[in-house]
Amino acid sequence: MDHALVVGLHLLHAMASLALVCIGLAVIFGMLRVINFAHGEFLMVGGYAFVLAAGAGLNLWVAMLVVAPAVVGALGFLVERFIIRHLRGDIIATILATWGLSLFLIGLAATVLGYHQQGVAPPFGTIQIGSYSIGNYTFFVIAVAVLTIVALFAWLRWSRAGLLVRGAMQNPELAAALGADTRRLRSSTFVLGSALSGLAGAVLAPLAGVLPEIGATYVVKAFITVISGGATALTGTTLAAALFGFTSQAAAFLSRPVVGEVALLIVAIVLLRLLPTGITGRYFRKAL
Amino acid sequence: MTQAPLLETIALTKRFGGVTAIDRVDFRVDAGELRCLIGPNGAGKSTFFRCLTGQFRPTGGQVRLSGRDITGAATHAIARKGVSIKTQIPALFDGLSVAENVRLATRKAGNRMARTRKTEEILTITGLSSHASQMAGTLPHGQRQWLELGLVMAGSPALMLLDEPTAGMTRQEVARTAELVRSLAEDHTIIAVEHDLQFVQMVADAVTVFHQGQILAEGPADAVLADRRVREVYLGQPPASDRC
Amino acid sequence: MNWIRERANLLAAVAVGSALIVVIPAVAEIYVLFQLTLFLVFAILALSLAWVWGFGGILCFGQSVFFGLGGYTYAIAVINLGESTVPLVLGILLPAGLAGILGYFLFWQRISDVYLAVITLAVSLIFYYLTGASAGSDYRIGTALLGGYNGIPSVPPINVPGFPERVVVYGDLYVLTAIMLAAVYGGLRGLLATDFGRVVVAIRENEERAQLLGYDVRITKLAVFAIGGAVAGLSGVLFAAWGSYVSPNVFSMTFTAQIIVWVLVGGLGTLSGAVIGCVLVQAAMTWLGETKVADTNLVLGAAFVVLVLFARRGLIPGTRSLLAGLRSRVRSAL
Amino acid sequence: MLTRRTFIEGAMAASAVPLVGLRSARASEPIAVGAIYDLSGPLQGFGDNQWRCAKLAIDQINEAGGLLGSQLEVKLYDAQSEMQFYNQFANQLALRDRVAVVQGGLTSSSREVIRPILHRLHTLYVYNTNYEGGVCDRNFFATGATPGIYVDLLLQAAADRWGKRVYVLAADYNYGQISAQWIRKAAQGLGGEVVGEEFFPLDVNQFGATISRIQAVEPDVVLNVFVGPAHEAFYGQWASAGMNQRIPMMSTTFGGTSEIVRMPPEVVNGIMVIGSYYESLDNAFNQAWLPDFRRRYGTDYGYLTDVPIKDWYGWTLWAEAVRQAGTVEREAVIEALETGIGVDGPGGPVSIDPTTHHCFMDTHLAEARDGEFRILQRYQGVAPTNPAAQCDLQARPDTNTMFTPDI
Repeated sequence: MDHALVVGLHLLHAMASLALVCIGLAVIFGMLRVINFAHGEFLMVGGYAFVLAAGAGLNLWVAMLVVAPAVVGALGFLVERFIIRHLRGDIIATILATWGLSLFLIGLAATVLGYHQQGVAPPFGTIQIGSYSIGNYTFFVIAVAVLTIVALFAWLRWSRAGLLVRGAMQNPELAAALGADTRRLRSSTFVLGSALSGLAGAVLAPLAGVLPEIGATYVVKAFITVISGGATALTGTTLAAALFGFTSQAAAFLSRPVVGEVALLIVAIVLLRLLPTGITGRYFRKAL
Repeated sequence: MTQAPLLETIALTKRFGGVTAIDRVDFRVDAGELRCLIGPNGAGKSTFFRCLTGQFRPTGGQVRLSGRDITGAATHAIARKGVSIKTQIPALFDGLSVAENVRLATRKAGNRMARTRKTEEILTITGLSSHASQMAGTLPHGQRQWLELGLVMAGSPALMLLDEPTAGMTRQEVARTAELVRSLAEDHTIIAVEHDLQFVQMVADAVTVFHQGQILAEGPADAVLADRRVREVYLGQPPASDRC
Repeated sequence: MNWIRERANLLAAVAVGSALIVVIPAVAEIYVLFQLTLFLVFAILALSLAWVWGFGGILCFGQSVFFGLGGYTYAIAVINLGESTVPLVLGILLPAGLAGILGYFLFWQRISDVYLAVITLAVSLIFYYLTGASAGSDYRIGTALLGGYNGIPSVPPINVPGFPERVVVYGDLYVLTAIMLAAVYGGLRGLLATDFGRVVVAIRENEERAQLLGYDVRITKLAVFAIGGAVAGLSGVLFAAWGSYVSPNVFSMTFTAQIIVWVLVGGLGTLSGAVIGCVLVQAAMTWLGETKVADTNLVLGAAFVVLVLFARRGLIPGTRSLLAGLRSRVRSAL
Repeated sequence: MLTRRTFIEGAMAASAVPLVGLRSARASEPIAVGAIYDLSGPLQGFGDNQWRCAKLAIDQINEAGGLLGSQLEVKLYDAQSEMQFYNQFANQLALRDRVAVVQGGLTSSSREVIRPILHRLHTLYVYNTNYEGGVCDRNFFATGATPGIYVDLLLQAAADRWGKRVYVLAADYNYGQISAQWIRKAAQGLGGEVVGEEFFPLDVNQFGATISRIQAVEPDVVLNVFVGPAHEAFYGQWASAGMNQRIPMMSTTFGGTSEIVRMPPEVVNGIMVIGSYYESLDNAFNQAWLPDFRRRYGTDYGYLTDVPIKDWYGWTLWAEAVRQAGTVEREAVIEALETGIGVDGPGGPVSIDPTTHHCFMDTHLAEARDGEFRILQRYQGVAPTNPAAQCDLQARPDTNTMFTPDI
């Protein structure tokens, strides 16, 4: 019984972590169709921003929930303004540019911040479940993931800006004709996605540590998950993250970790073969 | 029992989600016929065509070509059975030259020599010989239409489907196209979707009217165009010839 | 006019080819040849992606699968057999076969661009994890230990067919590789000039129109993909022979992305661009590794961003349009 | 197979030996030496400090007047954590730069790329990293320790303190696999038991499942052989579950990339490690050496443990052999090294074992405590493992292989 509960919590945590890793990309790729290869490095910058701010004596929660998203949001603003905007949706140019950006950020972090940045320990204590103990931080990660997704849903569904974003996703010309400033809209969506990546990077930092190359661990899974999610970015990504997080963690429980990694990829391949337009390509068409 | 018609659909149906675009359509065209499909926008004409070519998989019903069931067959397989289409917006290989475009359509002609001959022949008929090495993507609209007609002709198809062959053409070009279509009709079976009623009158033997995914009327051109219901359906729509 | 230009292109290709195969090995030092060999091996790999993506329109993020499989196949087979002819052929056929199977899986269900990219990437990573998990003496094929992340060391070199003791290394391997590169380049060019090649390009230009003309897009793409797999496999074989090792790194995301970058830097939709882009990027990385002017990632990353902002379509198309612009300006001035 | 190998070596020898062999160390002309380190890419965290230690040794040699009256001129290459560059640069060092010795490399794959090349091209190679052991090649010297020694000492220490039921977490990597075999053997020898064993691909950073399995098994001690940055995530997750207060943790790899200063003390305090060097060593040599290091490189380098420090030993040992031989010529230097030459250093005296070309060295048991390693015990002059005397380069100098220890 204790065991089942603990396994359940770990599964939830794996799903939540994956969702956090993906959420910023879901906004940037899912809504703007911008393939951001530097997504992993956005997470990395978020992690560093958090760790540096906390190391400088700032309150832990301010550093994690305010500083990291703000820094990466600002980075996103610059990237959109000086690179992405000039590529005008050219997918190939975007791949090359964001790949370059990814290398650049890794190099910058390695040169400026180096490999010796002190990390931050996971705050909170632990709770005891029978003979098992689980860090309360696990619950925090799950909570942040759920709240972020819910907030994003609510924003898209009910706010005027959310409506505009949805409109612009469907038909940019029409949205422009209706008076929306699509340029600003794209810019702020990109910033939002970046800020969410920053948040995710910070929240995961105490458990994953920060290093210049940490992004590589995230970016592939994030892309596979978001793309498998299909056309409706948010619903799709949430479902895909849940499915993949569950699969890989369950496989890791039943067998070895490498089986977990491979299981995730196989599920993704089979899924895309069966539903060639992603999870939400066929179902959940009306979702967000 | 006479010989099977060249093309026949039986209760052909296509639904998109909750929308029924084609609703149990029974339709037949005999070999050698030149049939026009008319109807307001959204009546299902183009969807109907796409079901015939295999670009859409019908939700229900059957498509038969010379009596053989081709429902749900792959597009290229249907094309090889002799169904060729000129699409509404000309679909060309923009990055290839005009001559290469035509040559690609001559796969039925046989060996290299025969293909080259056929290509030259088509270029002459469509008046594009002088543009042979130009990139198709750089052609003006009218010539794009002609090039695509050329692609359709080059395959010597048993059945030609023409989706708005005169869209965007000047009066003069429309007349020339009508002439071309009439001459093609001498040895081909043709189904043409057209808004331009003048064109329809110029070329068609018979007309089928689509409305809300169903056949509203069918018969000789003059009789159908005089039909009250048909006029009602078209009411409020500007005559197609003035649209551009 | 056109005729002259085509002749000129052909002449230029022959000139570059013979310089590569005859002149360079006669004048260059052995370590330079050794380094150039790697560039040319990678150039073959770049050609395979340029073909599959630039001409076949297949956005493949897993070209490294075929490269790596070629390398592993060669390594395992040559360690077992001790003679390189059969391993070399296997190293080309197996990747081509895998590409065929994968192609059947992908093209028979209409899977669009990004999904295809994700599936091929996922396949690549599966290979990465599985070969990575093969450490220890339990994982062996014949006498070849797979070695996990360390890979397979001490892979014997290619030999003259039938003469296991006459090995092809250093200068000889360079000449062999240069000939292979020229053959692959010429072969793909020739293929593009045939009716099959035209259909390939036609499908890239307008898949639906090609279908409507009766071309089976699936089988054509399958053929393109399998040819690309074979070429990548050949490159992998040469890579394993060049370095006497092969490791799971060839299946990694970094490596697979590198291939994409080569092709994009040179310019998508050209064959020569892929070769030039690959050689330039590799030479830059080697130079940075030697001189340590600055962090490699930092410099390369910045260079890519600048390249995209100022020569969007890659170097070759960018240079071409620049030259065309100059030419017309000169002409109008005259 | 045999004919082929002899042929290659013959061919290479014919082309390369005269070039390399003729190089003499005339005074005033600098001696070229080669270094390959990962100064960018994922292994930069290791490579930076390896190079700092190597450069310190070279600078010290040069400042003291050089070798045989000549300065050392180091040809440094950044392999960017990519195997293909090891291959390229090793060839370049041997064929173009014609260096007297090549040192460097970190991963076993990089070593196995370099080693055959340099063997073929008759250029001496010194490898300065802890590795799985077993290389037996006359042209090759290793200053790193092999896991056999380390796990024996660690498990003994664990048995003294906590118990003999050990849970093993290792990288799914040759080093991890072979370490795990040694651990099984050592546990058996002590009458203990391996109660769990898990292997992780290098980029796994989710350890929830593992941690709860450990909780279910309740071992006396957990011993990890993690490799690479992704695995570092383990410590945070372990501490987050409160396990660092419950089950003792030991590691043969922790500390190699300055983890001790990068990770919060409340996460890593108490981890028991083993190695030849920690900054906190209070021997006289280190008292002078460490300040010298800091004077040159500042304090921004992280924290030195035995992986980077071995590069200092490697260069210093080679220089000592050159002095003894009176030439940089390879054969003479090998013979000098094979006299069992030794040097004193920050981690204590180190000397070459002529039989295996590995080293005798002092080894220290230590514990992570508040950003520092507290030394618990010193083992003097620990010998390299050589199970069943597989490798004997004195008796069989033509050996050129990598033995898999029969454990």
